[in-house]
Amino acid sequence: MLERLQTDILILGTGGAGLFAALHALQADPDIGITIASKGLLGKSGCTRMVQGGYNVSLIPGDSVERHFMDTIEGGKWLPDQQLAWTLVEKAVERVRELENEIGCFFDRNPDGSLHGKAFAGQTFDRTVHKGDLTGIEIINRLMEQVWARPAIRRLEEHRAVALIPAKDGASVAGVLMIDVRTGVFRFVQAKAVLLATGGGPTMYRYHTPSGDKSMDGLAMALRLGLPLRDMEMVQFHPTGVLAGRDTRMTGTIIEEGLRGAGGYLINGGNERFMFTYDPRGERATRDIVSRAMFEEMRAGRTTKEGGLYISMGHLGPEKVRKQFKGMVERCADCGFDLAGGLVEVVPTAHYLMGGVICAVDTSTELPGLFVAGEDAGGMHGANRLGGNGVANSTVFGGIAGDVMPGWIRSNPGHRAPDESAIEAGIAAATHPFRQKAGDVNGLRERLLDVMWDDVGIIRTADSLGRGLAHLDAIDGELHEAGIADTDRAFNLTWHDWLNLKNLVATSKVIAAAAMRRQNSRGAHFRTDFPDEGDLPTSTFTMVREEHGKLQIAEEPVQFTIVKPGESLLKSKDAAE
Amino acid sequence: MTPEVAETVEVSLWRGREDGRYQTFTVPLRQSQTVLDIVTWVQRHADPTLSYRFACRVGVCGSCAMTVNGKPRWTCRTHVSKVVDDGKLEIGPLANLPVIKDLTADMAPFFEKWQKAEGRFVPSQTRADNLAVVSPESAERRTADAAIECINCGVCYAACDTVRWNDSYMGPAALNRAWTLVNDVRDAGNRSRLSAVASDGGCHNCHSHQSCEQLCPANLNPTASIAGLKRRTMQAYIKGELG
Amino acid sequence: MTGPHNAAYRRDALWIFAQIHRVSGVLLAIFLPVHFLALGLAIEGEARLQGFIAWTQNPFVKLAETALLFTLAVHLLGGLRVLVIENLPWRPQQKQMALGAAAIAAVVAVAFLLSV
Amino acid sequence: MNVRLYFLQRATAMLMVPLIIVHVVVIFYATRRGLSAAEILSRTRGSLGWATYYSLFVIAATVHAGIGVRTVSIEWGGLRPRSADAVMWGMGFALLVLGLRAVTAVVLA
Ligand SMILES: Cc1cc2nc3c(=O)[nH]c(=O)nc-3n(C[C@H](O)[C@H](O)[C@H](O)COP(=O)(O)OP(=O)(O)OC[C@H]3O[C@@H](n4cnc5c(N)ncnc54)[C@H](O)[C@@H]3O)c2cc1C
Ligand code: HEM
Ligand code: SF4
Ligand code: F3S
Ligand code: FES
Repeated sequence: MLERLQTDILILGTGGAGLFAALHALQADPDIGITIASKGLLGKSGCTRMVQGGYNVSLIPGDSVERHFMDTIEGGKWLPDQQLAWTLVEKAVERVRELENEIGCFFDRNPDGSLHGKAFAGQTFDRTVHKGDLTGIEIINRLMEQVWARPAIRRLEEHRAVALIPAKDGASVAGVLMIDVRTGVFRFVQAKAVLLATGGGPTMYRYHTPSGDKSMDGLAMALRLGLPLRDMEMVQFHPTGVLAGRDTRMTGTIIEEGLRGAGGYLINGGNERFMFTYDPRGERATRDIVSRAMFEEMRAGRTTKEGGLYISMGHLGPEKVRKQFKGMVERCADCGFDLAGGLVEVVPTAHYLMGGVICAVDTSTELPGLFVAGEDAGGMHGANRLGGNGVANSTVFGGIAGDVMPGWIRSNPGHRAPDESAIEAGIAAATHPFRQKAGDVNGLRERLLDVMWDDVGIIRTADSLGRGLAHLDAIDGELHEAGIADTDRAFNLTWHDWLNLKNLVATSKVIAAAAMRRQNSRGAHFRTDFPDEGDLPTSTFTMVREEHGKLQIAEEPVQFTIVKPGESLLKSKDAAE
Repeated sequence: MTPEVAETVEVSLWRGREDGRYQTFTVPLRQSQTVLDIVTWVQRHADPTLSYRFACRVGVCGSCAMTVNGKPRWTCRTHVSKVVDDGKLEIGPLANLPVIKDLTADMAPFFEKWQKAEGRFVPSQTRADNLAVVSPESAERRTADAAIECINCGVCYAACDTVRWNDSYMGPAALNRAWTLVNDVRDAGNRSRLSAVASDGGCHNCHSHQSCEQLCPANLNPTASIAGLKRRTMQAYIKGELG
Repeated sequence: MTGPHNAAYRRDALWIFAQIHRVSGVLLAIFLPVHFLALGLAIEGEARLQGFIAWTQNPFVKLAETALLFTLAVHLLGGLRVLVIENLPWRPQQKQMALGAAAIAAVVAVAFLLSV
Repeated sequence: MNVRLYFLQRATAMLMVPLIIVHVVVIFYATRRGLSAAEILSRTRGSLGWATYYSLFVIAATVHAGIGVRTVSIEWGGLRPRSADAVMWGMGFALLVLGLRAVTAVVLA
């Protein structure tokens, strides 16, 4: 059964990008029909809500947009698209003012009442604006309230997009095929413009931080439509995720970096501190170095019984730890660990995907009518994302998409007839498992998690990547055979697990292929067979697209339109900090 | 010390819509295991059709609340040993909301009431302006801060008898949010907000049962926030400021 | 109870006290008109009122009256709890307050019972 | 329940606190010496002070209990607000009439 709906603008995702797009589109044209859809509940799914650290913006006296820009470019190892990065840092200023003054976020202040900025790794200025350590809740709750307050914005909660549907002539997008999760019914939403803001989400790794609803759906859909993805080898790992053992959802979620900063020890299964054998800064080394060192320890088998390592805070005095890291101590206690006085098992954990759909500064993509923003979009961060640039990215570009789409519709009026065969194919693909013999979807997920962790993870080589790609093909094949009983499609999580896996496998292949292609080590991408960063002035980024079911990989030169390697926008006086 | 736990736990899960029934499963216990893990285990290993909702899995999204052995809880942050009773768990959807299926409740009424309480910021400035200077030590800011970290999980709403008894009652979370806005010096909507929370479904229905305050997983105190609203609206009423 | 929501939660001191407050209010609301009716008998003369009062010396009636005074005391103190929460700054010792109030109510009622 | 009803209910509750304490003390005092009609009436008959005192109490109790019963009939009785209003007025009317009659009786008798 297929139900049909029509709207002017369809937004996929209710994170920072999606919610901002809806509000801005309505501001740009109060008469336009806007529909916002989310795989989970509005504003309650996705990662923007999970932001702890905060939001990078150059709003604090002494800082500058140029400085924020240079930090972003250097953090991204000269791979970011400079126009996108510039837009990000420049617009962030206006966006934070908007968040405070119009949306209602109430960020933390200095004692004198001015905005407080905290230090965040990799930046030369303390510019991270925050609300305690639950910044994401403040941002999303306020955005969500504003969207709920505007009934003109139609909400499709628990609606999962399964395919972007092109127009009959293939020249533009015509709408999106969705599953109403609550009923299991298919719904085609025809739209003049579509925003892809499903937030990426590298959850194909054994240990990962993002929200459980994210499974790279947006990127997988874009890939199937033939759109190019860039920087897909760039997966950021966070050094300390909780390890709570088998069958636990909390495994992989973040243990605050501040713990290491405050003097916490990382300890291996043999009860030894090991970080100093890798870096003179010990536990205080940067995220990528700590993650790699931990991975090495684990690979060498010096692990805890669950296969991880320990973080230990007790030597700082349990009372002090309990006070300073109250939230973290409580969280650990809820999964049975005593962070203040005992040992907590930790592992590095996949956190953020720098790669995404290629887009212009106005968020438009190669396909007319399709726009992309937030973690689904690629190019802003290059090889590494600064902590605090993630939520800036989604809110800045989500807002831009909302500004731009009404205008685009005005110059491209009218709904376009969808390619009906694409709708049928989409339904056939999504219902495929119902026609197969019952299979072991969970077993396949476990295998995927392991393959990506072991072979396409923190440390890569041509061998491991080759092995990974072969495994991924095998898993894909078996998944295709793995069936689900077609008893009740309403809120059928196992069906959605299958669909999630399908998308995760498809994008995992892209990650592996891009990683194979990049023969150097930059930022989040590290290859033991090519440990050097390569020549900066001739830097390239990877670009992958799917053609006739095969991945095509290209390397594109980075355009240094604003600043070249070796140069800086800061006068040397400023650059010296 | 973690107490010695049995190897398995008997779990009764609500199945179906409003007119469903409880179904029992035997689930292996693990050392680090939350109620959400139990439910997940059932879906993955015992009955693939089981429906439930979660997202963040660390207590920030407020998607995973369910009724666990009679009390509403955030399941992703509730360790099994904390709630298991005599080797048993009974898990149902959140109370005071329509059931969608199995363990999922429809949260729309909860958010509609959030809007009825005018739980949304009304700007007094625009993005062109600088940020307001607000001392972190001011009484208003501290009052707002004390109540702001709500994850809209609906636990308090499900725990409140007044919500159960009175359809029109806005409930603790919505009123708690309204209270933070009343204390937000930047907000321009308080005249109409105070009238809204002083109207028929508003703060005056609260009997200070304090179930909200006792069960809120974020350790907020809606009872105190509502009491604040009662006082503030009363002052406004006496001064004739309510529309 | 069947149904998806087994409403077995919140049966602690605070909750029970709130329910007692309500029940006592309703009981008072039922009793008060009766009480007024009795006093109203005075219109018909001192003798009728005296007859009525004599009847109240019956131990059963006395017990009932004691119960009602107890009810009034409970309701008053429960009401004070609500008024305190609503009007004074937040205090964490709610439970103790509720139990204390219940104890005072009991003392008042017992004192009454002993004194008559 | 809205702010007006709330205000009236809480204000009358606060008012009744001293009134009831006085009343209870008087009952103690009275019953100590054995309750008799003559005794009650000798105290109240013709006293403007007691007349005011009891009238105030009757009015406060009327308002307070009327609103209280309204709330309970909605929350426990499942009544619509409109029907609950009727209960409130009915209750109020009964209390007021019976109460003022009693006051008249003990004061004028
Ligand atoms: C634990 C954690 C901490 C973080 N901390 C920080 C930080 O301190 N600072 C910072 O800048 N960044 C941080 N980030 C990164 C930041 O959260 C993200 O970069 C950013 O919020 C992404 O926003 P988004 O709008 O693109 O996607 P999200 O907020 O992830 O939203 C995605 C939305 O799309 C929906 N969706 C997904 N698939 C579908 C589908 N198929 N159909 C329909 N809807 C779909 C989801 O349900 C969700 O509503 C953190 C991330 C995590 C996980
Ligand atoms: C000193 C005297 C009294 C005080 C301090 C007092 C206080 C209160 C308060 C604060 C409430 C509101 C409770 C809530 O909303 O949860 C209430 C309710 C009520 N009161 Fe009283 N009251 C007093 C006397 C009386 C008397 C004499 C009667 C009866 C005639 C009465 C009948 C009721 C009723 C029926 C309710 C409604 C119960 C409810 O809403 O739960 N009260 N009282
Ligand atoms: S007040 Fe507490 S219990 Fe209620 S919705 Fe907010 S976080 Fe949940
Ligand atoms: S439980 Fe309900 S009655 Fe009031 S104090 Fe909380 S809202
Ligand atoms: S899953 Fe987000 S709060 Fe439990």
